[in-house]
Amino acid sequence: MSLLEVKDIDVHYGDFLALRDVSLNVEPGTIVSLIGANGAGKSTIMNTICGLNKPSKGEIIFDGQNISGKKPHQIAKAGLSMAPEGSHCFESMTVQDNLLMGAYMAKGPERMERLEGVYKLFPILKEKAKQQSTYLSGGQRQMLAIGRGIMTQPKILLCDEISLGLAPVVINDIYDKLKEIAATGLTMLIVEQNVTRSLQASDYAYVVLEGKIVMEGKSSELNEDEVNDAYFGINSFA
Amino acid sequence: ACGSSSSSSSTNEGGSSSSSGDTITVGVVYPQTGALAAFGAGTEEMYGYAVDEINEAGGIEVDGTTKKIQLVYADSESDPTKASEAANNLIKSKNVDIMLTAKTADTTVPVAAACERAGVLCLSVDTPDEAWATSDYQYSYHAGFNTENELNSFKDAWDAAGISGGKVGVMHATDTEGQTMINAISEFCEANGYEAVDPGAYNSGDTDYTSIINSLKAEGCDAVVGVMLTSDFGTFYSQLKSSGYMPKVTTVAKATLFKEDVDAAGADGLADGLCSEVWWTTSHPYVSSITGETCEELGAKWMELTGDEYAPATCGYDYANVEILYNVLKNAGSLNLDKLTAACDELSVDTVIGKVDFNEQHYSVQPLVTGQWIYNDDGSWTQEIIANTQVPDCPTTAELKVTK
Amino acid sequence: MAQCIITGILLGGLYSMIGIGMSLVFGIMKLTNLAHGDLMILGTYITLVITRALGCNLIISTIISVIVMCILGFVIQQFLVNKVMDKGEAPALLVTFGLSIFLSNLMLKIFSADNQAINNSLSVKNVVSTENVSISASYLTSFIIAVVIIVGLTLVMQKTNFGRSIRATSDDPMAAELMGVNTKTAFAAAMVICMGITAVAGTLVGSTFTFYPSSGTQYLIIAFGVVVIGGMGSLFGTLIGGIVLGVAQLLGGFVFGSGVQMLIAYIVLLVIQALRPNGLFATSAMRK
Amino acid sequence: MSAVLTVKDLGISFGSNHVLKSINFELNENEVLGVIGPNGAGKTVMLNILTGILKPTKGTISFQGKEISHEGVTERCRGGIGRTFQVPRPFEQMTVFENIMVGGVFGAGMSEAEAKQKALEVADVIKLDDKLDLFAGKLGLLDRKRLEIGRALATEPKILLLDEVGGGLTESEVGLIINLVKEIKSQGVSVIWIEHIIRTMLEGTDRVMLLADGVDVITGAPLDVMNSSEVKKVYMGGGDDE
Amino acid sequence: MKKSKLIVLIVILVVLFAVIPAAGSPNLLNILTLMCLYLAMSQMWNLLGGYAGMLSLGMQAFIGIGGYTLTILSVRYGMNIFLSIIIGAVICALFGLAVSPAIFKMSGVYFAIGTWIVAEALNVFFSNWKFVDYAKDWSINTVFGMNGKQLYITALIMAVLATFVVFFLLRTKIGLALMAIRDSASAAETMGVEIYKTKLKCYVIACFMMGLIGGAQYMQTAYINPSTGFSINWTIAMTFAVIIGGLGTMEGPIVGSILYVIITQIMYNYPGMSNIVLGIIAIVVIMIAPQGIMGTLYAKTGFQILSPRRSIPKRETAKE
Ligand SMILES: Nc1ncnc2c1ncn2[C@@H]1O[C@H](COP(=O)(O)OP(=O)(O)OP(=O)(O)O)[C@@H](O)[C@H]1O
Ligand SMILES: Nc1ncnc2c1ncn2[C@@H]1O[C@H](COP(=O)(O)OP(=O)(O)OP(=O)(O)O)[C@@H](O)[C@H]1O
Ligand SMILES: CC(C)C[C@H](N)C(=O)O
Ligand SMILES: [Mg+2]
Ligand SMILES: [Mg+2]
Repeated sequence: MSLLEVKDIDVHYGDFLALRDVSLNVEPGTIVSLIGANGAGKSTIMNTICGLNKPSKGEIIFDGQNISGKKPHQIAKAGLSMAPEGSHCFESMTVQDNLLMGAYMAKGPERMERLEGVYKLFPILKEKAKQQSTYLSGGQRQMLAIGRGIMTQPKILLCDEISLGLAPVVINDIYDKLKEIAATGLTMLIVEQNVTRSLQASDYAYVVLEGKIVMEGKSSELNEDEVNDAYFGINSFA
Repeated sequence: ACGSSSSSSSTNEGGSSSSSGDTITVGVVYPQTGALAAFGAGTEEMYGYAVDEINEAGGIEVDGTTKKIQLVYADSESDPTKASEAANNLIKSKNVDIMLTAKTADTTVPVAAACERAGVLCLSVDTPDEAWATSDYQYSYHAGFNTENELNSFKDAWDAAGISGGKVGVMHATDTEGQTMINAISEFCEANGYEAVDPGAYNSGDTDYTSIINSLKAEGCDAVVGVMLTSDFGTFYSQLKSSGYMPKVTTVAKATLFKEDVDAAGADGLADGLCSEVWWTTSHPYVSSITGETCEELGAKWMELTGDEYAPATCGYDYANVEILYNVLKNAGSLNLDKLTAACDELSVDTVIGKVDFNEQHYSVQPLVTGQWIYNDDGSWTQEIIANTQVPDCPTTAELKVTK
Repeated sequence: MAQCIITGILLGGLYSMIGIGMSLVFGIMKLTNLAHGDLMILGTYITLVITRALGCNLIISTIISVIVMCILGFVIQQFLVNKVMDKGEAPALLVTFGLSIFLSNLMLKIFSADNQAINNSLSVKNVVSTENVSISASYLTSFIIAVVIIVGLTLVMQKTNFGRSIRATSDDPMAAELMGVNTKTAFAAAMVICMGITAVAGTLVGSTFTFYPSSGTQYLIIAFGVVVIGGMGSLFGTLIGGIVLGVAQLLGGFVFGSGVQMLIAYIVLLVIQALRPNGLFATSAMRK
Repeated sequence: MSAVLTVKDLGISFGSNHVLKSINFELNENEVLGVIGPNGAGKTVMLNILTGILKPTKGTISFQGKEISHEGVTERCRGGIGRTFQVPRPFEQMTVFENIMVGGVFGAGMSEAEAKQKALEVADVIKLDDKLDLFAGKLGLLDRKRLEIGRALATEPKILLLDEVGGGLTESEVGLIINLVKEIKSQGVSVIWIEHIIRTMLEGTDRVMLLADGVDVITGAPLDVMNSSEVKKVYMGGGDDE
Repeated sequence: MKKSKLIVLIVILVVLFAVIPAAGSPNLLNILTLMCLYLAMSQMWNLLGGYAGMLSLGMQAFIGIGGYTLTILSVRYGMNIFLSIIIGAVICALFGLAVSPAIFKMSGVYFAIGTWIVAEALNVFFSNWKFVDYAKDWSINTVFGMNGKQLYITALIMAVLATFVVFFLLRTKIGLALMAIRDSASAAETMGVEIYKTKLKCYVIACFMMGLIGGAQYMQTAYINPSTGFSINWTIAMTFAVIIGGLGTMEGPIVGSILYVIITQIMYNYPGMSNIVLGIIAIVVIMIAPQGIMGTLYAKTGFQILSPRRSIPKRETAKE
């Protein structure tokens, strides 16, 4: 059974229909990626799953539970966490407090364990543990956001624009680590701009174009060029 | 937008009574709400009562026809700017023939200013004369006590406390009344064998009086005299008490005209023994120039109309303001402004607040007696009259009690 | 001089009590609460009315007042502030502004304009009384309560999960939701705490000073002074802000005469502001 | 080739954090200098120093032969240093057109009429000519990045500082940005371009500088730098693909 | 085309307002005078709060200075009242300039509070200043001679002047700079906008105008003391008018101040309710229309008469 099932959802921003009949499945223990051009609706999908947007049609089943229409914090409690696009650090708090917020729902000692885990993944964050997060560089913030997501120890982790602004070395690192984490059973839904990397990192991929899923398949079986074509649709640029 | 504003004004006009009819429209601006609302309590009852007496007796003959008086009230909201707007509004939308106003300089001065501009006769009470006389008035007249009377009434208390020749600390705010007092007091003290100590002015609303109290303490003042707002006084007096130092007698104007105010000054009868000037009591030996009622009777009427348990000084002054109106109208026999002012200038009439006779500066000086607040065992307050030099026929009720 | 400094510091404690609620509301909800002073006076009146009506002990009536104010805080948060919080600075400001004029005039209707004082014996007692120095019992009490509340609240905010959740909500409600924080509840909790503290401050003010329904404005400006000196949102800053203001006022009165004591306090405030535009202990860095 | 911008021994510390220790480089006329470096290397900080937002603790910056370290933000902008922000900061409640006009009026000191013409020109360059009357707050990411560049262009800069303008864009969009930068360069503007996208470094720049540990580790032709062991070590991570 | 229509509209309005004194009752005149004065004040407050991002709670400082200058110069030194208020305005501008180094360090809510504190400090200062006879109540008897018509015309001039100042200011570079600063100060700065200078210009202009309007207001009030001159109530009225009408729109202050005066006029008949009602209205309007009446109208319909938006010129060359 799928861990996360999105069934035929529509999402509106005012009059604007941002998503149309979007359906997707995430099997437990897999990494699923969303691919699409800017404005295709990837973030909208992610946000809707998290409860930040309300679908006007369709339903979202997570872990056997219908979560559509629930509040984000209720969904988070059910075990679904997201590292949002643009990192969204708690600016006035220290790096460590930011991470501890991730473990908001956990018990004391467990929190510290998880903290150590994240520090191992991103050593730089340990260095900056006592620093206010406003002063982090763009990439460090991204790490903090992912780290915070991991801290929640969710059943599924959503990462929007996971590698935005990261140095290649860090990206490689993160993908390596993600695989490690996935191996422990964490399920992930990620958005990644880079098609090659996206297909490499994931087990399954969906291509989003103008609010619709236009292509899907096992990542290993998808052809990169076809994906590229699908992803641009009728090429309106240039 | 224009449309709506003109429609709102036309309703006002529709509601207004024109002076050409058989009534004389008299505006009354006083604080119905706001910090001074306590002053305003009972105003409408008393003014209304007095005017009813006039109307029931047939009204007043002006310009050849006998007219009744109609009062229209407006709220100053205890704010001088609003008082000015309210007066303007009455003048413009209700076409008032004469304006009455009362209850502190914050009301009477801006209303007088508005009337001066509009050319409307303005009669007022309830403000110390000097505080009211901020300008050379043409159309405004006032009856109140002056600083000299005030200080004399206080001196009676000091004398009674047996501190002749002692030091008197002066609590004065930066406002007109405070300044008037501090300007007058040195000379007054010198003339009467006291020594005035100026611990510096304070601003109304200040939260802390430490430096003032320190000066009073350092100088070892035997008495404290002042003109203070109730709230300032309450805060000051509890700080004075907690400083561990108390003068033998404290005489404060303005702050404790009403029982509610003494109570507010502090816990468990903190203000016990406080002396204040008393403008009017039900025992004053005066009678109404309209009906011959005594002050006693007026006080009873007040209690009946308002349900209060005692009649404060404003009772007499409210009534007196209408009395003055009555006499001015009667003497002028006209609503013509020149005739009205001439009648004011020549006015000399015995009212429930004593003889009213406007001087060159358009004000009349009324006498005061000295009162002391006594905190009773059951938690109630009594104001004893401890000196009556200015109104010898008003009986004293007790000897001064010295504070410890 | 010594008297002035000691009294100034103690008065500062009371001032910081007045400021805490405003500072927290700003720190957490980014809301400049123009109704703060009036809410505090409302708390004062509630204490007063209960003391008078039930004739009960001041502590008990303060507790009741705190409870009532907490409930009111919840209501205000749910029905007023929550609805406009995300609409920008001006709308939220106006709502509290509307609340302010509404409240002060409503109190005027209900409680009349009479001056009032909460009867308690502290206000006229002193703890120390020598030739040169006397310490007022009510000032000292206020100071101690302020310190206790500030220390306690700081610990809660810094060290507990609850405190972190409130700070997180204040920084980024969306992200906090994603972490599983019910932000509506967090804001409501914060408002409730603020109002509770404000009720205590109200009682202290009412038993130290004479008050009336429109006293709110006077204390609003003191609260403002305290928090801008200390830095909006900083609890420790509130204490320091209060003390700076108190001492500046008292020393100003001592040196230049009491008429200008507030002028001196204001000037000190403006100078501190000019030198440290975000207050002495501004927490959150400037954004955008 | 002469240097428009010379940076000598530039350093900055935040408390005990010595973010930049000693940076030395020259930007030549009509050159695109790529800057790479690990996250937190201080690239954005360097831009902030160059534009005057941060004050360096040491070092000198000469722009067109003139020492500008003491100049303020606006002065440098008017002098010809334009920049974009890593996270775009459009004037959200102004239209795209007005956004660009601001650059012209204040950065280039034009009259409003001139600035309007300039805005039209710039809009063509950044391909926002069809969205001129849209409020900038409503733009998508690519358009925001374009607008960032457009506003900077309208100030008629001699050098343009780009901070991750390609970040978060798709590959084809990155291609568009590369072309855009080329076009800008062809108009005689020198560019410093911070980016984590390898392709932009290889295709879009004339030289690349690696920033790490607070110093400029290596500067040179794009391909050489990207293949250098230093870059492999601190940036690419063990010589992975790409 | 559009511009000429606008000018016609304005001319009609001005003529209309100018002929009212001949036709209207004294009461209407009085109400219009108040509207004009509040309009002028709110327009200035809006210039700072709505356009320059400087929400001020201290504009009463300038009303007070304006009023006091009128009082002292005309009552004590017998100076012409109009000359007095102009000098008052100049003093306000200078005072604004003098305090700007301190208060311009502050931003946002700190600025709002800082300005209020300045006004409060002035209140205390004037109360302790011998030159103005401490906190004495002044009757401004030099303006007693002005009749309703003169007052109205003065107020009308203030309203028109204030509106035009804002209108034209927003069409200069300052207007563009202000919008940019409001949206992102740091970006504006790197775009060459001199934040400090721009804000200072606006501030000093607003101070000058406020002084002028303060003087005109006190011709109407004819009574001053420090606590009324420097009362926060002035700013409360302006804030109310602007935010109800629509912050950051030119029509907002107009609609807002008209409403404000109408409401207070109606409320004269219900003593003690006026402020309760104003409070409720403020809350309800913001709940329903957070942008204020004109702001919401604009957001919904795009309706705006006096828009400071820059128009996009027609392209000379047709684009393919
Ligand atoms: N809050 C919003 N209000 C209105 N429209 C929105 C909003 N958020 C997104 N949109 C629109 O919805 C569409 C999908 O946006 P979304 O952010 O989901 O795209 P995306 O695929 O995540 O793009 P990117 O790669 O730029 O992050 C876009 O056209 C965008 O303009
Ligand atoms: N104002 C500041 N106070 C303290 N530290 C700061 C400040 N600004 C930046 N830093 C620190 O300086 C370092 C460099 O930051 P910078 O933003 O320049 O990195 P970057 O090279 O742009 O990284 P990225 O590629 O991730 O954007 C970071 O470690 C950051 O924490
Ligand atoms: C939640 C915040 C207002 C707390 C504040 N940062 C403090 O000083 O503890
Ligand atoms: Mg996205
Ligand atoms: Mg960076």
